[in-house]
Amino acid sequence: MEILIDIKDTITVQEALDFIQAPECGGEVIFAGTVRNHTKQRPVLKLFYECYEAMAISEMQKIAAQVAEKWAVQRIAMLHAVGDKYPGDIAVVIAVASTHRGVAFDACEFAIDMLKETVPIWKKEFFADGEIV
Amino acid sequence: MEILIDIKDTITVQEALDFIQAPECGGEVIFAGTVRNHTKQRPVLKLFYECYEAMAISEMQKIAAQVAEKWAVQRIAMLHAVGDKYPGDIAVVIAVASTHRGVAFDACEFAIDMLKETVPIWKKEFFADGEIV
Amino acid sequence: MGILLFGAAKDIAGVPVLEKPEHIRDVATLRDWLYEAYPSLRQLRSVMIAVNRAYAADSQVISATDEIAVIPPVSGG
Amino acid sequence: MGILLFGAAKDIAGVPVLEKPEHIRDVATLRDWLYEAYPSLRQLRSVMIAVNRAYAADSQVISATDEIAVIPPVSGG
Repeated sequence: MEILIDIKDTITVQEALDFIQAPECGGEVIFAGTVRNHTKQRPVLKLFYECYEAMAISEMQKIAAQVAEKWAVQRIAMLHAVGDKYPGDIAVVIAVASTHRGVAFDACEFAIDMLKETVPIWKKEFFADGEIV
Repeated sequence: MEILIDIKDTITVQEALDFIQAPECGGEVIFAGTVRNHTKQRPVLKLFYECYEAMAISEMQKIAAQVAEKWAVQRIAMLHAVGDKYPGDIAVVIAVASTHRGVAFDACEFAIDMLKETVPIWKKEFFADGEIV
Repeated sequence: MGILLFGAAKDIAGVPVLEKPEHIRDVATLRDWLYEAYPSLRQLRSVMIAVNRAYAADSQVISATDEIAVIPPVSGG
Repeated sequence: MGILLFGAAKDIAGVPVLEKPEHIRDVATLRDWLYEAYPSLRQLRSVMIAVNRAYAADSQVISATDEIAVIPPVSGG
């Protein structure tokens, strides 16, 4: 399995797609998490993401290794943005390519679920009313 | 729910993504089906897709309506390519945006599964050994 | 109106459109007539009939102005 | 080496790095000491300790050269 893992200021769906597309695969599933303009109906101005980068990369590698163990996935890209992010900005992209689409869906959902549980990245929410959580 | 449905010579993931991205959504799931360079280990030169366009559009609209009924999805794009397609080319894109990622995964997988069952589009496979199926 | 043919059904018939015989009044009769005229259609996993761009049950009545299509197993995506 | 703090743990301590007291020899002792020094940490849903960039169990021994980090509930994605 080919793996691309990156944490940086700006990420795009396109770079993940460019990495996973290969003529031997037939199904690509991509999850893109974007910054919402609200959280539980409260307007959000921006998010700030920080991370423990060395460990975050390591945890993302562990997730990719689990994906490789569980499913017949040919390629996976896991990208996370850091810094100030505004509504509509992309915060995370997981892209998986497999010969079988069901596998690609399962692996992609597993990877984003795991990322949200284990990868040491934190966001602060800056609400329109001035609160920061 | 906002719906984009299109059948044309060339489709891109980007146009689907551009349509579904909205600051009120947080999770986007995209399925891209690309032409494989083999089918059951036999090398494939190209595919040719034809469709019964008016009915195909109508069946895609029915799938979108079922998605809207079953899940809290804000936006969906369903694109299918027709004509000659070569290994690596994109044949189909389904993109779904929702506030909740689990919903987006379920709805996207449902939509591609249904498309493959009900939408009147046919492919011919041109194998490297000269056979056309 | 004629009967539109697609995919493998078009290849078997050798033409993209067939004339609809006068006596055909419902989907079941149409399918019987197709199988009689083009026995190779029986080799297909399924032959669905669409009336006015929607899948039709065998009992559906066909009128002269309906748009009829023969839908072999689809293979999009 | 010091103890790295992130997210809410950093906000509670008010600093990104703490000095590690000599007597701390394992993860359980470290967590007890942190809760004592910064009682507000108890308000967090969880406080995980990472040793050399991997989540560590309470029983894990800490040596002087280990990279230690305090991991409050993560919220990436």
